[in-house]
Amino acid sequence: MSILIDKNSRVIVQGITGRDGAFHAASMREYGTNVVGGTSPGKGGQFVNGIPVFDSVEKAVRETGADTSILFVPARFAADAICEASDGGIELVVAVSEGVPTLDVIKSIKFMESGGTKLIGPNSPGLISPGKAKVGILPGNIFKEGTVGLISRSGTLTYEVINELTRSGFGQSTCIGIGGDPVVGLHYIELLTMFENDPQTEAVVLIGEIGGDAEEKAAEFIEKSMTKPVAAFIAGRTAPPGKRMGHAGAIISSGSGTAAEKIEAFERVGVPVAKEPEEIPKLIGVKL
Amino acid sequence: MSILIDKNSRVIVQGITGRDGAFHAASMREYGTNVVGGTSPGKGGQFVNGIPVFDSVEKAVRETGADTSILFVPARFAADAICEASDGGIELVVAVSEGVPTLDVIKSIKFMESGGTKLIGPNSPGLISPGKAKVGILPGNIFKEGTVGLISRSGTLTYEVINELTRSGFGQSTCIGIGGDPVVGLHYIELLTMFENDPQTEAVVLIGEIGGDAEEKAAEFIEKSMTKPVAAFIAGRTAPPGKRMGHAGAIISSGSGTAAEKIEAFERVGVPVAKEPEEIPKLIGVKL
Amino acid sequence: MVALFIGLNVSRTAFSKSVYHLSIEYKSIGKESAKKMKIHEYQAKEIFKFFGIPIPGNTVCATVEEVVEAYRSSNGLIAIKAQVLVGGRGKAGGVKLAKNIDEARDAAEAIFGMQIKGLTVEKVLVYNALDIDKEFYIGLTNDRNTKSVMLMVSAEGGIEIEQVAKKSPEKIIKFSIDPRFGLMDFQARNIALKLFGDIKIARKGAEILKKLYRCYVDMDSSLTEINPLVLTSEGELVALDAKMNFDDNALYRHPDIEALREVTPDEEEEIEAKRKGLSFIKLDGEIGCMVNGAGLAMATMDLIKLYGGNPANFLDIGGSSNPEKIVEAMRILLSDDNVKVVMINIFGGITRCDDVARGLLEALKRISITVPIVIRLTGTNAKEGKEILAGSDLINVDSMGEAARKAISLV
Amino acid sequence: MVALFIGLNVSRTAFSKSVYHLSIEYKSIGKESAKKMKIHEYQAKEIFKFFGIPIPGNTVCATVEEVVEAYRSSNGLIAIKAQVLVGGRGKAGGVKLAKNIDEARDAAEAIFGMQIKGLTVEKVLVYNALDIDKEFYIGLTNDRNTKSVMLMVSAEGGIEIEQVAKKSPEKIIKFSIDPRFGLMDFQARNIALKLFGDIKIARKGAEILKKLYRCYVDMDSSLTEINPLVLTSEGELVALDAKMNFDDNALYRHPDIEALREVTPDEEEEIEAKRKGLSFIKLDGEIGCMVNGAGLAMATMDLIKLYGGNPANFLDIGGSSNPEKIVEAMRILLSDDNVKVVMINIFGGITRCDDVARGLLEALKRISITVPIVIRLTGTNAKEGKEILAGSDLINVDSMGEAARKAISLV
Repeated sequence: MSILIDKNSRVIVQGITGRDGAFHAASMREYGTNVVGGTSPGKGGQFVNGIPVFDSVEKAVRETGADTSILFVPARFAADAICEASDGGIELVVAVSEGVPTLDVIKSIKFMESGGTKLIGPNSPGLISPGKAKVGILPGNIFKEGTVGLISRSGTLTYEVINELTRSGFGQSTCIGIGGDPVVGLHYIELLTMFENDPQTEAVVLIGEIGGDAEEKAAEFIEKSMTKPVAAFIAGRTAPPGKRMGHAGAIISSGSGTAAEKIEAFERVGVPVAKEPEEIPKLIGVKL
Repeated sequence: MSILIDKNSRVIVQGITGRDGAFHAASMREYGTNVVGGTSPGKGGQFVNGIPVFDSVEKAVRETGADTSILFVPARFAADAICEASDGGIELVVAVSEGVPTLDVIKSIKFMESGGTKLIGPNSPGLISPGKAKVGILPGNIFKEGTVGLISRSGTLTYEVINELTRSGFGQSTCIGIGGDPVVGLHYIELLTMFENDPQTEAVVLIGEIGGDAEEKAAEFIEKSMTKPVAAFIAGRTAPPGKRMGHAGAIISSGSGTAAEKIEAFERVGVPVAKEPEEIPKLIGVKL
Repeated sequence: MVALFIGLNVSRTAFSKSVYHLSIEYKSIGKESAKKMKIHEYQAKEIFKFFGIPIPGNTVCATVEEVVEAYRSSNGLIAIKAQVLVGGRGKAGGVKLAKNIDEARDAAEAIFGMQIKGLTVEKVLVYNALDIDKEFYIGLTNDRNTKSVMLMVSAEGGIEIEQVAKKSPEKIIKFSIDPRFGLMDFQARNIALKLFGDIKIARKGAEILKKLYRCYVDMDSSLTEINPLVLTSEGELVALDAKMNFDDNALYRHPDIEALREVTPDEEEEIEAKRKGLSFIKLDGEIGCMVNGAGLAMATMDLIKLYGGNPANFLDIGGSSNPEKIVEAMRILLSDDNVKVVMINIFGGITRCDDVARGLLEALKRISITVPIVIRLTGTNAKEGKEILAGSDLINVDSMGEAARKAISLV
Repeated sequence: MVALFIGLNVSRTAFSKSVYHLSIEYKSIGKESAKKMKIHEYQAKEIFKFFGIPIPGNTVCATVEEVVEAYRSSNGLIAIKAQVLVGGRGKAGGVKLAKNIDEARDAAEAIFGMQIKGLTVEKVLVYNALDIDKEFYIGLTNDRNTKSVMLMVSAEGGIEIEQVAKKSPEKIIKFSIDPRFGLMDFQARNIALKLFGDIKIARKGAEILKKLYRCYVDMDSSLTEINPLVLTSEGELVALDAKMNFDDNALYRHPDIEALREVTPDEEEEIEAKRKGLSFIKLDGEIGCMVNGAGLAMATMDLIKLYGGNPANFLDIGGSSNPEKIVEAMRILLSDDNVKVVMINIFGGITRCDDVARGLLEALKRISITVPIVIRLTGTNAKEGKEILAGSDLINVDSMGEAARKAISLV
């Protein structure tokens, strides 16, 4: 099993003729991902590393039966590319692009809603179901197939944690970087639900950061709806207080976004929180 | 049975404190319609002819369990009132207002889509399920409960036809004026489907007009999907050619919108078309 | 600082030499089209320009001398187009090219004062002719079936677009736009790629499509067309013609558009009637009609024709029953000398028959009426109405069929 | 004709006498807030004005004489507010009232040159004080949970709004706005009715809510607040304060807002670093950190603290592995004299360890480095990286825990 992607995922790369698009298309294919095509308006008919290029997502889906796409397009075109993917029939869109205006992200998420398309990102390193498929820029070699699901707001910190898991013998079912932007697609709760329903996954690691109250909301959800064990790590325990952000941020959140509050929320519902990445394998609650 | 409204419909009047709203609220109640309330921002708590007034549709629905609303608000506020009704949980909105900008109508229809609300109008005289309920401005006394469903783009012409039906002994299940504007909510096909599925309805009368190709589309639909007999009447057989309307209108329609084309489309699929209103009772295809 | 918040750019205009185009007539019918306000090509181009859609120069001239002057600042070949609020300008000789001053003067002299469908040409539009590679069609209109704004484009633009629509509908791309998102970048690009093929031209075309949609929506248009949009030999796309109609119901949001309204002589009566809450269209028969409701009014005309008569007009008194309106309706109706008999067909609903009757009595008092009047009153307060009219000369009948037959017999 | 297409009206401003208000501080944390550009109150009010949101007068003064002049054209009681890009102006004495020229002069002299959180007051905003009946709070921000723009309003506006949010959250109305439709009339009206009670004031309030949302979206704001929105004794609603932050990612669409950027001395280093693709925040410890990725950088700081050390900075070199960037990062890091040891923690992914190693060698060549450097390299091309650094003085370790412990031992 695994969630969101596996060996059957048919992946296209939006912006495949760009430097990053071409590089990661090849890298994903090397990992074993079924990369069936790419898009670049006006370059339909060309090939990039042997992968066929189409003018539009619609055409790419029609010709290749793609169900998953990953974007390597400049930030200011990313929201439109997300909408194109959704409109073209893609079921899962992974947006790596960094620096997408938040209101654009909000609009594209609303656009996707009617089509039922799922979004990972933007500003996400993507996701990987080890041994099956990688749709993202994560370094495939540190992952190992197994039973731990992982959800993270972070990039390299995720690799650090994965490294500790793999070193300790804990393989992973699927690992997802949800993206660090103020508004992103799939978040903790949607992904926790999927892991709860995934037979391969036996435990989940959640990597959070200071800011917002998503971790607190995840803790509430875990208490109510998760039967599988969850362990957490929060980055930013010692981060300095940031800049003034007005009253609105405080009013909208249940807390102030500090690590202490998040840790407290997790511990209150029985989710152990690691003090350092090394500690995580000890806390995940399943035996090897 | 009947379609869309019956004795159980719980109706509110949006704009009940206005002259038309107050008058027709009383007139509908007199007919037997279950008028449970009305709205007028800032006038919540008042009563109009004994009917309670609420500040918003949301409140009205919460307090009265309304599921149907009829608008008597000025044209420029009508689209917003339609959206408010949909957002407030109303299932059927009847817009009598004339002169609503078309792009406002388009937007409000898109807004309603997600909520699943149905719209009749704008620029509609409303609808009536004789003997059960009237939500509109139609003169109740000419109708008679029975088995003929009626759909019309017209107002007084409908009365003329109803009068002929009633005089000839054909009662009606439900009669709907869909409204004469360029874009309206429920149209022929949606309503034909409902009549096809309504046990009370045995035959349908469709009253069309020149312009557009809705009648042609209805004819196609009848051929494919209707088992119940349908008879039609088209107003404007001898209307003079109108003003130049650009190529777009011609391109968008399958035909040129003439009565001759519409009549031909109906007759081709076996729907008899009356030459004058008097003829309709003879054509409806069911026995008394 | 404020200047930046006005998010619209005025685009560059493209000038160059070449061919102009003619545009054919299309007749529509029915009551809806009457509700769509039209403006001149040069006015539509002014709006296009504001929304950043490339147009050729837009010099409007009102005299021959102004045209000659415009020629002098041209690049040597100009198009001169009559500006009247009807189509068929090309066919009527209202569009001409000029490649020197004498030709410019001759053309201007020929066009000014020309009658096109009863309208006198008072203004012409002059611009440098363009060197055209290809002509495209772009149109936007509200669509009843999809309940949305429909974008239509074709690579077979120009005068034959309707033939294309009939004979090769697959050559016209139709795209329904979701008003919640507008025409999105990828949609515009994908449509433009299909239309223009080349990605460089498609990118320019996509910009035009997006701007045209924005223009359509922001201006509450009911029809916006570019036919043709031309691809010049320099690879630029230019709106060679421009057509915009507006949703009358939304004109309250656009007072400056409303201010552009020009009433043709034919329309004056209709406009006057509209001001009084009446919907009036003059025809050429002998039976003056007065009916409540547009559908019933059309059905009444149909019935008259069916029985062999000829209606003199379409006159819908609408839904209210102000007696004063009835007086006005009678006045307008009888101002036509062709009218030999009047047929009144009222089905009372909102309109009360007694109000109509009172209005008629008042009209009989105030206007000298020499033709017979056949009246059919039914519905709300019909009995009261008939009683009011009991002592008058009006010929009372019971059904619309009877009314039509009686009226025809009295012509 | 063109003027009409600019669909925004500038509203009237309301003047009158009275009380001003103070606004409290709120400290936020984390990396997101650093990405939100701020502007001055008077600039936000200028934008409000453009969008038709009523503000009190907006006279900006840069000298005491200008303030005195502003007093002379006032109605006798003015508010003088320091314009600095931090909160807590009231508490710091940066907001004063004046009811005669002497008071105006004294207040201006006191405020100009005042230091508020390290910033010197160079401008003040002067307006006629208002006679206030009631204070409301209105805020808009992007919401992670609902993935939408959230409108928050409260009848308990003013300085205590956050206490209200904590103690009586039911007194704050939160409303998630669907970007496809914006804040619709009925929504704005229903929210305003709950907030203001009276329908007349609610209608004015609904207009302000709609305009504020339009302003928020059109300007790509990330936070827009009016606190307080005041109801004057004349029944007018006026935005007494104005706060706008902007989404840095969208500033390319708003060059005029970008042009308003003022860099505080504290931020200069951060901005300089950002220009080079680095994310840098200065702290006050002794261990200089260089990490790739913000999350890992935070985790590294946490680890140093956990083991009893003190980080000197947050430095994220991001995802690329340009060796030149590494040289710059070392330069910025070592410009802090407090730094006694450098800890480098790299988990190669996109970042290649060999590139980092090459950059470090280059830095060692170009910069005179006297402090010890502990380095942990793992991930993509770690082996190659370690080989490149084999001959150097850098202290190579295998895990981030080990790196932290080693660095602390060397302070």
